[in-house]
Amino acid sequence: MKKVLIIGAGTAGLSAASSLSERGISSVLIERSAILGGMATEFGCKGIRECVRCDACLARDKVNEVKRSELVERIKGANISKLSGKPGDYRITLSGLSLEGGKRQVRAGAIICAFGYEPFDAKLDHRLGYGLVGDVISSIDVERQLKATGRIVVPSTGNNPASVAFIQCVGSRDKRFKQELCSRACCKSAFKTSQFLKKQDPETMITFHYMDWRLNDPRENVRQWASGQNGVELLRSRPAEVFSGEDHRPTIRFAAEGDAQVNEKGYDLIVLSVGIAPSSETSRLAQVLGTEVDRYGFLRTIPGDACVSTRAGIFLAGCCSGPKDLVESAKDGAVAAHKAFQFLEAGL
Amino acid sequence: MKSGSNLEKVLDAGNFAVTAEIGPPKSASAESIIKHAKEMKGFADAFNLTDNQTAMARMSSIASAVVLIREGLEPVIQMTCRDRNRLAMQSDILGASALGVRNVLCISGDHQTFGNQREAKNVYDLDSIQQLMVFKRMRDEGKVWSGEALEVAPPLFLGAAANPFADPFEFRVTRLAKKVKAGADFIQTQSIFDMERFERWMSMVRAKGLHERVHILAGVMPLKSHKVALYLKNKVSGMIVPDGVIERLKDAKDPKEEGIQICVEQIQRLRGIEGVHGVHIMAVQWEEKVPEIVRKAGIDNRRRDPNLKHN
Amino acid sequence: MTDETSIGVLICSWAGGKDGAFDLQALKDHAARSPLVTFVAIVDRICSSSGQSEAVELLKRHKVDRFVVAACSPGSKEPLYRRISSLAGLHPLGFESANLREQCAYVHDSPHAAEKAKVLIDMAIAKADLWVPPPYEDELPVTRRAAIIGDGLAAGIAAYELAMQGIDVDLIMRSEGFEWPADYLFENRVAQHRAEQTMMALAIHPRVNLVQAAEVVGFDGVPGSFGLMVERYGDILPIKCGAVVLAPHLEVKFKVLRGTQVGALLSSDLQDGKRVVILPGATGSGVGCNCVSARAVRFAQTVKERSRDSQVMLMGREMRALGSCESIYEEAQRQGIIFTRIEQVPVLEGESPCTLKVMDASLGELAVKADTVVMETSDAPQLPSLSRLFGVPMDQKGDFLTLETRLRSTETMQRGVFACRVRMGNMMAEDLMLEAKSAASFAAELLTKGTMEVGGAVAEVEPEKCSACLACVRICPYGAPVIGEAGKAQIVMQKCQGCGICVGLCPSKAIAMYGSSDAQLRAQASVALQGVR
Amino acid sequence: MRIIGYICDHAAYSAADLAGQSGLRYSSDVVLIRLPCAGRLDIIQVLKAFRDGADAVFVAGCLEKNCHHVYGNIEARKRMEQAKGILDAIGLNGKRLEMFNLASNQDFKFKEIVDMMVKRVEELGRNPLAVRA
Amino acid sequence: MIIGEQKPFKELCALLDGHKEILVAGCRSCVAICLAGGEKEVGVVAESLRLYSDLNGKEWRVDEVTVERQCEKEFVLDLIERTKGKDAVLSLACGVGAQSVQSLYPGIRVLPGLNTSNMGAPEEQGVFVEKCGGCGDCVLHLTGGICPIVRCAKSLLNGPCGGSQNGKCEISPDVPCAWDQIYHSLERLGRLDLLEELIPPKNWLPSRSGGPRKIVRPEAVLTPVEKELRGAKE
Repeated sequence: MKKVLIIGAGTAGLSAASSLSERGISSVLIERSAILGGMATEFGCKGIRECVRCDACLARDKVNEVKRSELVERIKGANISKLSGKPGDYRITLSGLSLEGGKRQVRAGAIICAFGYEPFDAKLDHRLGYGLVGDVISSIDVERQLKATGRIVVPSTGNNPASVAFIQCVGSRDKRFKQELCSRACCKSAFKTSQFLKKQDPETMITFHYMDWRLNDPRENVRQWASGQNGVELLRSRPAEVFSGEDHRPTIRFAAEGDAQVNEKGYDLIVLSVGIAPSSETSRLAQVLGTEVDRYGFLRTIPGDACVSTRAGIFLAGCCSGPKDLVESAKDGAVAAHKAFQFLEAGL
Repeated sequence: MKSGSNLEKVLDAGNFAVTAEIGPPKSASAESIIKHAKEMKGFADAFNLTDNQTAMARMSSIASAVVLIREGLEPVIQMTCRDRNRLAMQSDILGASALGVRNVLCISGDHQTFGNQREAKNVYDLDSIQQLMVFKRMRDEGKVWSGEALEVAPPLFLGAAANPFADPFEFRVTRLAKKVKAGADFIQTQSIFDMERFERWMSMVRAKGLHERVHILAGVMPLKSHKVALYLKNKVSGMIVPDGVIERLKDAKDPKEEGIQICVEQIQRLRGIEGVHGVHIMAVQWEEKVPEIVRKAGIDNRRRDPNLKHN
Repeated sequence: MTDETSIGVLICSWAGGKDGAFDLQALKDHAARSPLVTFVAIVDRICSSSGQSEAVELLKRHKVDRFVVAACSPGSKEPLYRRISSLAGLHPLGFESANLREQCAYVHDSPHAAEKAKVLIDMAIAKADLWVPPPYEDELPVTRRAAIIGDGLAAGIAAYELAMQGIDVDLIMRSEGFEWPADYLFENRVAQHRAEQTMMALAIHPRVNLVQAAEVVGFDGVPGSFGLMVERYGDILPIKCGAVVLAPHLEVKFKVLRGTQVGALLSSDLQDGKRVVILPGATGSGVGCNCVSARAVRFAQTVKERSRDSQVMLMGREMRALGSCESIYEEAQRQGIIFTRIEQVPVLEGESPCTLKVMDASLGELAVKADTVVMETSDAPQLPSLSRLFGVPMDQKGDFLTLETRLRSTETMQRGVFACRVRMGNMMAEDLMLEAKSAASFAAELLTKGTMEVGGAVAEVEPEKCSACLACVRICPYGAPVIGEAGKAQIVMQKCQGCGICVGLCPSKAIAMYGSSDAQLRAQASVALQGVR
Repeated sequence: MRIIGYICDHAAYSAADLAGQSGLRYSSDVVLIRLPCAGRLDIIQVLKAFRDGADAVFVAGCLEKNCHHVYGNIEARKRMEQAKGILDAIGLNGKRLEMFNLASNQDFKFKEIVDMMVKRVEELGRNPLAVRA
Repeated sequence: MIIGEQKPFKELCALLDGHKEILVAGCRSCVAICLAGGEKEVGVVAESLRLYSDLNGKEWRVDEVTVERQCEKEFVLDLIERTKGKDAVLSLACGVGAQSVQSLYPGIRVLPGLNTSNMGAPEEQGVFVEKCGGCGDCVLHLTGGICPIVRCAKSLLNGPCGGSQNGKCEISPDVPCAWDQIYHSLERLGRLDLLEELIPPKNWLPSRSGGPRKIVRPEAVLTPVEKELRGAKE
């Protein structure tokens, strides 16, 4: 049965689909929502004249790539409800309003899970005042602003912020919320976003409250960049609290590394860089598909065998198996496709 | 005796020679030359007359020289390769010599783009070394370059410039050797501020024994202010002015006074260097200070003491 | 109208969107008025299977040699139109499209949209009229063989992945054997074990041909069929392949600055030098300052595990443990490995035991005593020479420059040449393996398909006009133009990716481009501007 | 009014499509011509368009450093700068020609570009050649 | 190769003022390579002129053509048709090309669209540097393969003047000192000894000083007899 079912049309799923069709393998790409592209379609470009490699546009490019392929059947507004059959010949039951009778059967030799992640819900960390204190927004809100208007503004005023604080690792490296892992992508996105802010308005003051800088690309150097700009401040600190300070400015209470006393600092805008949390679908799908979930709540990959799940014929791509950024997810998708292909060809 | 000029005599007698520079005026009147002549008479053995210095049209050096002769001073005419082809050079030399000019300094000349007539076409038919070769043949063989005989050969004391501060440094002594070989009897150097480098150069000169084949007159220039010093350092190619000098001028109460002082010290130090047979003072637009410098440097009475040799 | 061209116009019933922004009939009549057009038809949903067959049928019946599709954006539909074209027995690229939906109906108010739609169709017709059949081969056979170049893990994994896909692989290594995975720092011990197994399996895999102690000295041919010259024990052996994977070995070394040798450090009975300090490499980390990589942590752990009573300290400005590496970091802390955040590179004083003067981020100046000090270093020595030989440029950090802009981060500007970026951050062995797999998978895409598409919208030199000025040779990002025997430029079709940069640059106007010739661009503009002047 | 927009087949075309899909509206006086890459365009094409009476011409390519063809967009910018100079010399305001960079997901920016050029023509007035007709 | 650059557009317009039927003529040789007068530049200039004419009511009719080598009679003669009815040819070739056009079409005014600058080479894409002065008496063997005649601002033959500093010429810090380059070239070649030789005054006869230069290759020139036997070919 030389057909692959791909769950999720995000960056990873799309790149898996296009990679398979390049190999002449047809695939069924099912997407829960009504649009292809996944999370990244909500992300905004952070370049003005020059690209800063935020990769937000690449999801759309992938969508176009997949749309061109005649080997990819795209089913939107559908989800997996049942799996039967055996590796090499799975039978999957889809359900969803978009399908006639709300149901549909699909046969596939292999399955690629690429249903992605959910951004950490900043509300869970009450101290940071998300939804409680005005002009405290999440990195995802920023992305949506950018995507829709090409600008980043203070919600309450609609003006460019004169000062912005980024609080990193919100819902990352944090046991309290079972979010022990580093989310890999937030340093990058915060860095790019601040680059944009500086282009939008060079006067904007930017402060980072961070633990460690973890950009994966050696070409990207936050400290060097920061020292080259005026009004960019790097504070290694984990803020204790965000509250509404004088004239209702969002204010951070924190103790910076190297000085004992507690400081308070108000900003026009506070951005919470939210981490990558397992999709709420994970456990359900794991059950349906008969694959395992790891201690961090992501689907388990076989160590040293990227993209290979604990069940034969089921492969994993993108953030459903752990935090990744866009480029890594795309890479993952291609590898998963490759693995699925091997499986179908050689029955591995 | 090649030319019988005063400068030649002084140098051959082994005395420490002094030459000074006079810039001809941008004028049809010789007044300023006469003025300088009166001020400086007796304070130098010969006086250089620049040739369209920094590529600006001025009274010709030969005409200026004649004025000096009338005033009883001995001129050194400078002649650039920029403004004359070989014909003009040879005819001017014949004319100058007929008018009593004996000393000539052969130089390439500043590029015309420095001057106030940048769009002028330069000549550079010869370079300064070829110019020496031509004049040497005129004097020694009584022939123009092409080989045609002259009725009377011009008695000339041939000079050339040397710049120890230009690059490539290693080549600078070779270039001096070429000039000597081409016929230079005396050398006037670029203004010296960086003593170390000059001494390094001199030691290389001595190593080649050139100091015995040519008279080297070390160039000095009194500075009016640290601004002038900075200008020379940054704007004039082929000049090195150590920060020490600039600092001294900057900190001085009376910079002009300090400038003179520095110049005097330099002369005294230069006298001590083996192979330096004299100094060439370039007091650009400050000629009136030459007597003071000479006096302070204690070289005003050199010529009265036949025993002292080049020191 | 150029003679013998005959154009058909197909208007999709949904051209104006489902709810039809404009009167298709009017549009049809308008198009029909063009003297260039042989027939015009409104096709019911041209992308539907019935629509497709109707289109094919129409094109056949009217014996046209090219056509215009007025429908939604061609962006995603072109493969479809190609098929229609071929099925109708025409050149697969014998069509032009008018984007009446996304760039007309959806963005203008209906009366205007209707008017503009006419212009867009006229433009497409004018362009189609000037269309010249391009050289095109959509299934050029590709040598189904891959050459993997490099020693070590990345090369090994890439080779293995391709072999497992039924592709014959030549693995060309400088060394006599692999750098076994033991030399690498794995995030996960099981992963290490599996990697070792893989490498062993590789050595005896029927589809893998190990070319050891060999140096690649020549690279020629065109995408699809490359030729490598490999020097081995003095003689040259040629290797043919359809894809090349560059996977230079990444050397991760812990350089001893003070005290015992690394070997001794890792031996179970570390006698003296029990106070061990591990410094991060001077460069190599994304954050630019020296940061403790998961690799260093792994190394620290190994030391600690070999001799429990040793005191191991990691110094750095950042503690870098991406994704699941976080666990290593915690594990290490549990094991009692000390992490010190320092602001500048520490100053070493004295021999073993020595003192490190460090600026601790929170405690200020510290003097740390140590018997042994090692520094993490990483390098890929083979990378520059590969970059030169295969014309894959390097970025400013000395890693391969790849086509990240297309989310295919292991594809290079040289079609058919894939590269593992081994110097991205401080890569753990797992990262290397993933990179290798991704390179392998892109190579596999090309080779399993067994064919590649060449030609189409490519540039072509008119030799008699060429001045051999080299402008195209210098500018082309893909190295497609070369100066041929005739002393004139010629463009290697397999390499040309149809950007047209050379066309716009050529001072002798000697380069023409299929699909967007000067004449075609000109025609579109003048139609668009008809009656304006 | 007539404005010609030469747009690259990658970011720009895709952004234009997205503008349509997300229902943004812009002037129908703007006509788009698709290029394989902004780097394909040469000055002559632009000059001819103006001679035919175009009130303005713009070129849209990928963001710099993100060109699908590595640096075609930068090549295009250099050429358009030269063309602006020529237009000024000719006495046709160089502001009538502009080069833009955008990303494939910037539908709003595509609209902004078009609106900006329309506004610019309103400010500068029609191309004299067009008006004469 | 010969390097030239276009005259400013305004100057071209001034040159053409008063003419009606204009032919812009380019050359596929040197000037194409130095991006001054190839077919593309011809197109740009012609189109710009048309636009200018339309905007300013000049009523110019501008035609364009590019020949293989404008310095060669045979190629220029191919223009016979294209020049019919023209009252001006704007030559985007070097001065040589412009002259050969004029000599073959004495009835038409030939206007120089280019300023012919020098004999040089492309240093990189878009950068052209003067390398040879065509002095007719080459000395490269003495100067480490670097021409002192044009690459030294003063054409010195016996070494650098006093203005050479840090490898730069006294006229500008952007101009390398040719003699500094010569010195290091000879140093690399191990032939610094060549610099010790006095180079006597140069013979400028083979250069411009000898008046217009002409090189005749007797073995190539057709003898009167050959010409007679060949018969008239016009």
